[in-house]
Amino acid sequence: MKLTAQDFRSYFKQIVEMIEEEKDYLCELDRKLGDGDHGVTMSIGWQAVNEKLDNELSQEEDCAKVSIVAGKTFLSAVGSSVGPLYATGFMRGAKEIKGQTEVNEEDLVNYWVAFGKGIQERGQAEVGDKTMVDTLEPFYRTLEEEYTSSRDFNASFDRAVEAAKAGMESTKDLLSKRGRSSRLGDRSIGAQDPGATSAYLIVSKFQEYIQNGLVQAK
Amino acid sequence: MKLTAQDFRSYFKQIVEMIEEEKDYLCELDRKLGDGDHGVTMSIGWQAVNEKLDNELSQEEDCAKVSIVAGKTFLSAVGSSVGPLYATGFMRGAKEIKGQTEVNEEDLVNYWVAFGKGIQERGQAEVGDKTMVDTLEPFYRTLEEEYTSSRDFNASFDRAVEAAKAGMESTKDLLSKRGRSSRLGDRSIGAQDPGATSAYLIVSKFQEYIQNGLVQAK
Amino acid sequence: MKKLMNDSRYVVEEMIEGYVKAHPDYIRQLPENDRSLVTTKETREGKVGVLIGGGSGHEPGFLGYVGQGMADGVAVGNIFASPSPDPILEVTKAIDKGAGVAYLYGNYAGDIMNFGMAAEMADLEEDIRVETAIASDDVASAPKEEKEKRRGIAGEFFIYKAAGAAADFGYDLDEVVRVAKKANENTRSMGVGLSPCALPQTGEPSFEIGEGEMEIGLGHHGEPGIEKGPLQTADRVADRLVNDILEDITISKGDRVAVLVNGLGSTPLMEQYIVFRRVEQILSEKGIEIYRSYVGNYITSLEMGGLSVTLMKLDDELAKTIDHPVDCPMFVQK
Amino acid sequence: MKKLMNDSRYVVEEMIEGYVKAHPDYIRQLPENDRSLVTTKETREGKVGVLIGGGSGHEPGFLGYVGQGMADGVAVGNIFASPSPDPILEVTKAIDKGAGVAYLYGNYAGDIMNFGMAAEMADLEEDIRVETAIASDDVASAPKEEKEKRRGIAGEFFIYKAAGAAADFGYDLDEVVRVAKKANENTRSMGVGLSPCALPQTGEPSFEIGEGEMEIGLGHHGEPGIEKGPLQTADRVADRLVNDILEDITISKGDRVAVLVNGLGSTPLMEQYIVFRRVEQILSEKGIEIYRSYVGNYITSLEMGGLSVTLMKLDDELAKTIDHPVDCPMFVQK
Ligand SMILES: Nc1ncnc2c1ncn2[C@@H]1O[C@H](COP(=O)(O)OP(=O)(O)O)[C@@H](O)[C@H]1O
Ligand SMILES: Nc1ncnc2c1ncn2[C@@H]1O[C@H](COP(=O)(O)OP(=O)(O)O)[C@@H](O)[C@H]1O
Ligand SMILES: [Mg+2]
Ligand SMILES: [Mg+2]
Ligand SMILES: [Mg+2]
Ligand SMILES: [Mg+2]
Repeated sequence: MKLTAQDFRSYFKQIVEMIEEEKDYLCELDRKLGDGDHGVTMSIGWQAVNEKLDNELSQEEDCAKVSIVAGKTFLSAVGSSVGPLYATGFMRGAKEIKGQTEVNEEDLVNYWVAFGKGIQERGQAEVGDKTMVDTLEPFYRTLEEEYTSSRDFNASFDRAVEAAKAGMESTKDLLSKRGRSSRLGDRSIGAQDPGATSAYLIVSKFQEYIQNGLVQAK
Repeated sequence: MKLTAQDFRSYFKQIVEMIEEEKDYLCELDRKLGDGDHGVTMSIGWQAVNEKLDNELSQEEDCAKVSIVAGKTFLSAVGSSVGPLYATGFMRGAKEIKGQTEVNEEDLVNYWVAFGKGIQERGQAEVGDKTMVDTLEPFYRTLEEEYTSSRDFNASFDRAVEAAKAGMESTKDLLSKRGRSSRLGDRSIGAQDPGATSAYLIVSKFQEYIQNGLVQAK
Repeated sequence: MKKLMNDSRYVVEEMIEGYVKAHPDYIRQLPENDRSLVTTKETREGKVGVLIGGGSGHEPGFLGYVGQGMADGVAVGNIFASPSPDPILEVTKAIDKGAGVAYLYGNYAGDIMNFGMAAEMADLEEDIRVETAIASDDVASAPKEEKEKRRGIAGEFFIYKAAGAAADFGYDLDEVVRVAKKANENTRSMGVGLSPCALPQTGEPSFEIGEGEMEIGLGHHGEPGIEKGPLQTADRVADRLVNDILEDITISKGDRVAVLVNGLGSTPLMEQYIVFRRVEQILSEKGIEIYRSYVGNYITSLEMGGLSVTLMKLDDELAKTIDHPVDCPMFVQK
Repeated sequence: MKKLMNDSRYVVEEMIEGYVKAHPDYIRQLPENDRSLVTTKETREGKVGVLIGGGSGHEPGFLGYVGQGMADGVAVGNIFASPSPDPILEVTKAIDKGAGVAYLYGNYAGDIMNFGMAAEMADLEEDIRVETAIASDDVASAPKEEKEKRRGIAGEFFIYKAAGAAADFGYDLDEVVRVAKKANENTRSMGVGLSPCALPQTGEPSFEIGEGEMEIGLGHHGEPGIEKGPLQTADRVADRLVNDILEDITISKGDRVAVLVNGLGSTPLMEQYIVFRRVEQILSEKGIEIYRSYVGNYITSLEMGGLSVTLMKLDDELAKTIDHPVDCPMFVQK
């Protein structure tokens, strides 16, 4: 399997659509733990990305460029907590595929591992802090391990998304330690972290993309 | 029938009680037409009067003095529209019974006529303007006329209160021309004027007082 | 509606107590009457005293506007109720420095009677000359031909500002009142209500309004307006308010105005500035120059939702009064 | 909840547009980024630039505090969301006059990341020295031992005031930041929430609260507090807030404090002054001197109901910064 810049665009377009659908749900999660804006923020950010995809990026052939511009655009449009986090993710991922018009499966593993590690480095959160890192660390670790041993990208990505899901769900039972909800103490227990949820949505959307025969270049 | 200062005190005490009961109703009427405070204002004013009745006025034998202090106290405590209006009423009434420790029926007619005329002079309102004058002008006119011809105070007062009631009720169908509700135009039609209502309550309370054998000096 | 208060009977007393304690350098209560507040910076000998007042519940109106460049004293009424003549008279005595006192208040039956009685008493009992200017800026409250019947709403702020400056310039009483009346003549306001307030004593909403509704022309005590309808966009609301004002007073290309967008209590500044944005667009399209803008909660109605727009047409004299510095506890202008 | 707005997506843009149009003498938008606002009174050569910022929805915080004696520029985020590094960097470039720039903002994950990235970019790409002071005044948001984890709430106002004055005094960057950090060390706040606000985009109440309930320790974005309970009297609420503050910081007899009673949006000034009244009683019983008081909506949360109390313990240096005059569109002090 190989992906082109067009695939990145299509995948990002699907995130745009998904976020519009999940916006209210993400806000609701954030109202329980924080300031209630996570869905709004994600929507603002991805709408801005969408605009770039349709214009500046519409003819772009460099996969890395698409990811970099998406990250920067998202950051400019939203700021907030997730701006620097996701932007760093997409930019660090891009670094692994610099200048490439096509990326192969190994590249994609590197892309997603760098994505997760970048976010972790930016936010300095650890697993158990009740953030998106609870989704992303198990996700990228599983992906890396599984792919190293099996060399089967699709199967590895399935496992990684499963791990992401378990990580996301684990945030329900955690006490917040980072971000706006960290002062809630016991009252944070029982609510699923919004960022952990959006991170899961993003990686599982990629799974859907590569598995539903949507990929343009094989 | 003769009234002493003690009767004035008792009658005023009954107004105090009545206003507490009617407070919410008077506010509700005022919310429809004005700023919703008429019951609150009446309560503040009469509570202040009550305090004077229990203290400064408790041994006062001069009927006029009781009425004057009640009026002034009410005014100081409330300001508002009804402060000057009712205060003027009670003070002008008092002028008619200056220095008297007892008042007879003729005095009482003069008292109530001066009360009504005083309010009308202070507010410069006319019948039909949708104010307390719609209650008070028919009230004092009827009292004066009936008493002049019949010399029966109780019967005349009954008629006067009937006229007051009809006047009060007529405000429902009037367009506001004075006070806060005067800008409502058509929307004021259908709502009974709060001041017309409290004025009716005050005069009908007097009727009750003199007819229920409550009067102390006969 | 929830209130942070103690006994609802003493909200005004406790507010005043807090106010005086918070700004002891600015304001003091007269020993003669605790509803009489005057500036601590003694009114200058020979300066006209400027007296404002009205019901409580409009904070920062009116007690917040006592200080240098605005009022010398204020008489504070119960919530939405005119003060009685006593505190008005006491303030009058305290701020008269031989040049007389100008009374400024809104056009409400209660205020007219109470301030009127106080003015008579000042004349008869104290030999103090009092002249009065009554604010009647709310275009929604009576037709054009009956301007003198209109309510005073947020435009009162401009009238205080104009008269306060005039007094500070050293104008005599007639001149101060002339300027105040001119300010009133040149000032038009109109408001929109989105949600009611509640008196602390009753807790009942002052008016009823549906989830998606607004009330155009609402009075600033919750008096019903001229029209209830579906809530519109900020731009359409601004269009309506400015339009009704400009139909009422001729303001032409090249004229200068002072603009006040006044929040009624619970409407965020964000929304007020969004409305201002449109007001500015309309005026600049018409070539009307905005000389100075005020946006914020200047005269409120407890926690009412909504706002009003006020325009004051300026001549050179009024422009000068608008520029004059002010130093009050709740309003400072350099 | 009803809002006077046009398209909910553009509320921040339209607010800024209105704001800049309302106060053209005070504030201008940088051509490089429309979320970058700076004072029109050019920052003096050699003066440290003071940069503030954070999410919108807190008006007059933060954009209202740009002007003489306070901040030189502000980066404006979306509602309740940190600005991104771009507008921060642009403001930094515009207000650096060779003496570096002090970043002042509240302790939120988003702000720390975005301002942190901007500071790095200023250093690497622009060779501008940036130092940072982060406000963490909310005692309800973390235990005493972890003060650095606390949220910044209304106390940010004092920190801006202190740093703005220090910069105006001609202090160098390290000194300005030292003063800001000292102000933060000496400042404690705690709030109570009575009713929620709603984001324009969702219209949903930010938190749930029963008819007769209050939430002690609420964050100023609607973040849940430490305790929900029945609504108490103003005096009991003030007791609770001041008590928790005084358990957290030692303020002794004879010490001086600046006091801020800050309304969150829809709580009338009347109630704020009633609460101030009790705060003053408690402090004066303890022999603590109130050096200066501020009561009003200084840092809000859209139309949230409730307020907070802030005390800043003063030494001579901080007292001097509190006295320093300020001239901003939404806050003026003579
Ligand atoms: N330091 C951090 N590291 C990783 N993720 C974080 C960190 N701080 C916050 N987050 C994530 O950000 C999410 C909140 O995002 P959002 O609501 O958009 O921003 P904000 O908190 O600024 O309102 C949280 O649910 C959490 O997953
Ligand atoms: N000029 C007037 N003459 C007679 N009555 C008046 C006049 N103005 C107002 N009122 C009466 O006052 C009543 C309102 O009283 P209240 O609500 O206590 O005062 P406010 O109008 O100051 O809130 C009206 O219902 C009306 O009957
Ligand atoms: Mg959030
Ligand atoms: Mg009334
Ligand atoms: Mg009233
Ligand atoms: Mg946020």
